[in-house]
Amino acid sequence: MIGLSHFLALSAILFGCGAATILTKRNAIGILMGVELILNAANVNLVAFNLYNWAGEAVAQGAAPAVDGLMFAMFIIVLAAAEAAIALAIFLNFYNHFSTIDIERARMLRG
Amino acid sequence: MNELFVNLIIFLPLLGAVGCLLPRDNPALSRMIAMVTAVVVLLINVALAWSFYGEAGGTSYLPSGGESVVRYVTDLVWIESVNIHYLVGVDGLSMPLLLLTSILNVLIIAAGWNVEKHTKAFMSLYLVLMFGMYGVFLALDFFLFYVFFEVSLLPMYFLIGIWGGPRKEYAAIKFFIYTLVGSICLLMVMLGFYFLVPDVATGAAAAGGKPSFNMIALAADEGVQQAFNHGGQFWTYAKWFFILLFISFAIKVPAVPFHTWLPDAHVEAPTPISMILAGVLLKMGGYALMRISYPIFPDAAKWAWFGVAIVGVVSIVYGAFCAMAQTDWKKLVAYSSVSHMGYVILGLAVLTEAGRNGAYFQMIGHGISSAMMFFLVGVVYERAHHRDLNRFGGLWNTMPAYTGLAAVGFFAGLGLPLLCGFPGEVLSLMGTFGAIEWIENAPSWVPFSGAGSSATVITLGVFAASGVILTAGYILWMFQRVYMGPARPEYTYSGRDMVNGREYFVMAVLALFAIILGVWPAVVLDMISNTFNAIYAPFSSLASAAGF
Amino acid sequence: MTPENLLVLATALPAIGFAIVILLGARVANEKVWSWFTVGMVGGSLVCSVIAYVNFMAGSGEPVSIAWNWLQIGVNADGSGRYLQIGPYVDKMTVLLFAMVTIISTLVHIYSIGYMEGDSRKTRFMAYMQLFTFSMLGIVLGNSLLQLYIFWELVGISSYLLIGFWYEKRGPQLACKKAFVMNRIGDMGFAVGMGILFFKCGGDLVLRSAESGPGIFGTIMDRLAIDPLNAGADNWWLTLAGIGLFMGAMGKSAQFPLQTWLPDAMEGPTPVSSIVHSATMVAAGVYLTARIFPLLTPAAHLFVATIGLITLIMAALIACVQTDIKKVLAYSTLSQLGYMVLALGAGSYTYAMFHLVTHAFFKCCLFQCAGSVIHAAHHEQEMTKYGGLLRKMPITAACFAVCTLAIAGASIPYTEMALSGYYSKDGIIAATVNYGDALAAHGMDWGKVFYWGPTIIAYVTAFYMTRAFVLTFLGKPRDRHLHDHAHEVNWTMWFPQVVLASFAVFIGWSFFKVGANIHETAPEMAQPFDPEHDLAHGFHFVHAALLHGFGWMISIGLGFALYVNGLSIASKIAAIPGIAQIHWWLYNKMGFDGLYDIIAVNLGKALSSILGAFDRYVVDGAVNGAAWIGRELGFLVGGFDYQYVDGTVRGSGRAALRLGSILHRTQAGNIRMYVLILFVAVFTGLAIATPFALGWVWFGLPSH
Amino acid sequence: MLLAQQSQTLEPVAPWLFYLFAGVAVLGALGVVLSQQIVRMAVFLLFTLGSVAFLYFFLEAEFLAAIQLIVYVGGTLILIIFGVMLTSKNPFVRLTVPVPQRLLGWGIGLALALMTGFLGVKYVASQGAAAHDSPSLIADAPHDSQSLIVGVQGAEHYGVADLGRNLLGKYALPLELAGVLLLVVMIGAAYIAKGRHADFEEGGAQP
Repeated sequence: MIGLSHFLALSAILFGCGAATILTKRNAIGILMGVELILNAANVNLVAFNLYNWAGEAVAQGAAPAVDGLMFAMFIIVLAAAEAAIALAIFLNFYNHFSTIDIERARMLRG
Repeated sequence: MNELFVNLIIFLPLLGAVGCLLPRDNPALSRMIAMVTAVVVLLINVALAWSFYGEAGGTSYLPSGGESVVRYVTDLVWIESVNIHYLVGVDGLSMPLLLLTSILNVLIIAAGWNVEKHTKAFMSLYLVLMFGMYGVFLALDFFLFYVFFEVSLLPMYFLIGIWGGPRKEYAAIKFFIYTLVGSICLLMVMLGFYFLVPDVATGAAAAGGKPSFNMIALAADEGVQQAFNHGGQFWTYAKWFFILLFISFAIKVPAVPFHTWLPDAHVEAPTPISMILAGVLLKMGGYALMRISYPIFPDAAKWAWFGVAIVGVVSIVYGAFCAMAQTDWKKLVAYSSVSHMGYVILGLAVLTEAGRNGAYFQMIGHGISSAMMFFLVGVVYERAHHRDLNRFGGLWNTMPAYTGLAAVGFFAGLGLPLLCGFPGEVLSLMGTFGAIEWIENAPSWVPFSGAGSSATVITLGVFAASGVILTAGYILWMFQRVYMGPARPEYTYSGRDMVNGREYFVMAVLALFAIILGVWPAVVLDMISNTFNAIYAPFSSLASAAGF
Repeated sequence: MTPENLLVLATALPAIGFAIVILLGARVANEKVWSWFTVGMVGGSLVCSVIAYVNFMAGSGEPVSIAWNWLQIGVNADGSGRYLQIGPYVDKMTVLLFAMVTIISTLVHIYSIGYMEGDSRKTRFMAYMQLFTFSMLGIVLGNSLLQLYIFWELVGISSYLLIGFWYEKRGPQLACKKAFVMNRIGDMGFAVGMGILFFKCGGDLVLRSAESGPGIFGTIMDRLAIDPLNAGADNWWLTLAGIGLFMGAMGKSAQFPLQTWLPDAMEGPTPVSSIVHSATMVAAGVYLTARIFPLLTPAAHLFVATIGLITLIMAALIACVQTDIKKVLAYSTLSQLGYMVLALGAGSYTYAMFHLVTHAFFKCCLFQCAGSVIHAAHHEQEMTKYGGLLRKMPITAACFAVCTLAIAGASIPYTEMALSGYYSKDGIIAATVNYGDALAAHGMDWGKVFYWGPTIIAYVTAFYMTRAFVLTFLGKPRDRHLHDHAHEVNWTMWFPQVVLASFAVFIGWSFFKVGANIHETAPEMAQPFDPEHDLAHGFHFVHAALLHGFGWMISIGLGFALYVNGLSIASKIAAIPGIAQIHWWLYNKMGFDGLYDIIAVNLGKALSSILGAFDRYVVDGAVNGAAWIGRELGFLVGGFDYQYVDGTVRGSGRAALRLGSILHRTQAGNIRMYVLILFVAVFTGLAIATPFALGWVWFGLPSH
Repeated sequence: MLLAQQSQTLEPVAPWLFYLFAGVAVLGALGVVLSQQIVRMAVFLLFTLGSVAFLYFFLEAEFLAAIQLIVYVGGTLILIIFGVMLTSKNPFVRLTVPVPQRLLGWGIGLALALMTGFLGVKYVASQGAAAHDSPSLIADAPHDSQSLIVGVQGAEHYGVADLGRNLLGKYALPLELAGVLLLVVMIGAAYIAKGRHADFEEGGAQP
């Protein structure tokens, strides 16, 4: 039977993959993909917890089922989209400047 | 009066350190201030020892009102909320080390008389170091002890890092980080005390419900002992604390495998600093084991005897082998310290009276002999400007009087009878064999208890005894390479380069002490016997049960 | 004064002499004054010892055992201390050996005045001799194992200083170091044996009962009720302790397999060889074994006897082919020490000690004669260059001849007319008969080898000593230049020789006195062994006379025949195939030096360099962990950052720099580095938090 | 409760459906990690995001699933593909990282996955299986009905209406903020991507 732990495990794997992606890509867009993976992992967690824990607790207290997990997930999706747009804009600018998308070159800000 | 003396011993060096900094552009005056401070502290120490052994009985200061061997106690509340006291006093465990420290301080300031670089700062830092060392030997409160332990660390860092050799920064940082790791272990134990002690000790009048860091009281209190022996079926708090403390102090001693800061620190440090490092700072580790680990955690000590003994034996043999491999003269002497301090660990580990006495004597004897050996190296290094053993030769012909004193120093290191290196070694060894008695009859949670104990202990003893061969090997090989052979012009010194009176003074005093301690070891052993009897009471039943 | 006070004074005098000479040195007086001063000090010792001897022999003969507290090992319940003790023990053997050591030491001091003439460090030499005499007397006086051990080490160091006296040369440098280190191998066994007895006897290291306690013998035999001769398997520790202590003796007496240092020790000045490495110090091992004799179990006895047998055979064979006169004498010494050790193993306490005394005189004399020859021959030691010195050095030659006869065991068959060596060696061989029978009775038929070995070697002894005498003093001069310059030595050198030679003749005649004295002091345990009464008489006159009475003549005749014309005949024999290889093998001392070089020395050096490197690279490397791992992480992360990679050149010397550069690199604008740190931080935080979150944490308030 | 009766027919489907989509998601994610070509990575990401959307269905969040498909798969991913095309002369160009660094990255990723997964599983175990290993909404239902797949039918339980009420009630302010944010993003992205005019004119050769 599929339980909460299965979703948590899936989310953990996605999170790990996202982290690994960020650490092993030189292409800035690849890193962006890693970020998306991590955000998705978080979303899976939120939605799963919402179903398994929070909704029922609210019902048990006589209220309507809670949907806070879903709300958070929704905002995350929105913010992810916004973040992707900004990031891609930055990458385009970066590309215009360096003719490459290799983040190894992005060290102008170093101290 | 004596209480005042005790506090003066701690704070006079601090005063001197400030005094050293005051005169402007006058290194000579700084030297004089340092020397005067050291001499005054030495005199105070002698006076203290005089009255300590002149009168019988001790002032009881334990909260429970019990008997104690500690005297001249100053007890002020320092941090009330956690019941930390400024608690200092003298007993037989600290007295000989205080005397050793104060004698060496005078000699080392004499040895550092020719430090020209930032003389003021050197002397001042050295006096701060003195402050820390005396504090460590006098503190009876665990927190206070920790503070002084740290205080002695910082000046050392600068003394190595500023006045050292070519790789001084590396050596200083290594020394610092190493010792800091030890301090962290110490800190963890202190936190443990903080959490554990009040809970149970409320009933025992130890500290009126507050945590106590009073090391003497902790060792004597039944309730505290019970508290430490909880925490798990096997891994009691006492065992954890013992291990953490052992790591902390083994770094200081240093025992294999925590020793690698020592060769670097010694090689890079200037001669006087090497002397104080080997002569006193290493002894702080052994002293702390004797003062804290063993009295407060007797059961854990019995449980750990084999592990600790192995560390000791490995230090002896391994240090000797490493010393044999060195071509840097100072490094050889540094590794010989590792080997010699192994006897201290071994002597303590086996929990016999002879072993303990041997360990203590070895600390004093090694304090003299190692300081002397480093000075002997320093005298040549100042003239030859290198320490490569393979390039020396013929010093016996060109510097005969110096070589005569060197023979005393190095043969003391070799453990020759009637010199200071011998009694400690032989007592530690005998104590090791004596341990068979109690281990045979020990409960089963003591490693190797029961019938198999003889073979185990004898094997340990054989390995420890094999150290005498290796020691002879590396000391004599070094002696051959440096002092024997035909005279060489490059090591022939005349005029101002000849060994001067100041250097002869330092060597002669050390040689004198090496001979006195070797011929008349009772001078130290008599001082400590009553104290050992009192603070190692938990172990004395071991020996007497076996008919010793 | 009581004998024990006299003997303590006799021991202290040379120590005082040493301190005065070393501290005041050449500035106060010249070497001639100091030389005679040292002779005076040791002469004072001699006087004290002789008085003590006479007093003691005239007195009741009761042993005196005194123990003084020296090293505190703990405190009793009543507050009194427990100590490791040292102190004098005086019995007939002590006074006898004191007399022997001081006589020899005085004579060697006088001899040294002549021999060391002109050496720039003569004063220091005399001081070392004083130190040695002090240490040796300390051993003889010792009542406790600890005292024996202390002076054991001190004779070791004085031997070190004396062998290495001419330290400018490479030979003495190496020889003195080798001597001390090989002695220390034995001392390790000594320490272990001492430790075992320490714990078995309740922290007591005194051998005989004194006021303070029963002593080791008393404890073992009375309190533990162990009879060492019938010790069962439960008492394996006693065997181990006995063998351990005997290992100390093996080192000092240069028994197989620790024998190689003694021939090398001949690099020292000849007076040193004559006292330290023949008469006294090397005999200290025998003395020690005799002192602990009652502790030896049958297994230990067998061990001791076997070692002695191997040594005496091996050394005698090697001595037959050596051409350096001091080497011949050194191997002869080894062989004779083997006899003594074998005697102890075979249970003949009396004859071992008797042989020790007789051997000390004739071997010391032989070395002095050799020293005189070497002195006369401008430090040429090869016998192949000698020959025909009889006319040039008649006194020396006569002394040498007498002592050769003594060591060969010359006697007139079927009478009791003999030189000293005969009595003692004959007694040893008689004892081995007994021992061989005893072994055979226990099913060890090969035990007879303990009898046949020394018997045959007795012939060989006579042969090689004759060879040395003939090659040196008889025949035609083989080196004209050397022969022309040779001359009889001055009186300070020949006088001691003559005295010693006369001792070599007469000390045996008074055998019944000396031997009986030793016999009386033999521990009760030893007496059943002694063959004197039942066996020896019958044996002497029939069996032994046939074997030994004529044996010395045969061997000496053979030696004359072979060597009277130099080495011409011998070299032909040595060239025969088969014999040539054996000759080569023996000439190279059976290859032990090479073997030890390979096994012990090289292995030790290799081990030390491996461990040194291990310490430097592995232990230290692990310890540099933080810096090292940090550097590697930095290397991985900032892989392209050659600027910094170049900065992090290998070699731990820059680790400090690296620490800084790593910290710097974290701020180097490398995005992935930031992310890496972030993730590592997350992971670490989780890892730390987990035990708390899951309630695993051990560290908290106690639950009660 | 309400949904209990209908659930039994679908129940057997649940585990393998979950494993199917979860497997695709994981494989896709691994593909993103291991692939070195940016276009392939994008395709793998597509699979992952799509599968996650399906999993949202199982979790009774079908509206979220739809958003996931529309915004992510339809929007963000296309945006990314555009980015790839715009910033690369050759979309299949490899910008590789040295192997040691890659191993280190994978190691850290693996460690994090293990750690978080372990924590999650331990958390569930510590809360007690009965209470939390089944959807809380139907915790009171008979045991055999406690299947995951029932959630698919749970639209009437919390559906779009609940979300809407919350968006305009409890989460009204965040909603407004998100709207402002999107506006800011739109303007900002346009401005940044456009770059400075001077740059464009000087580097006219650049695409």
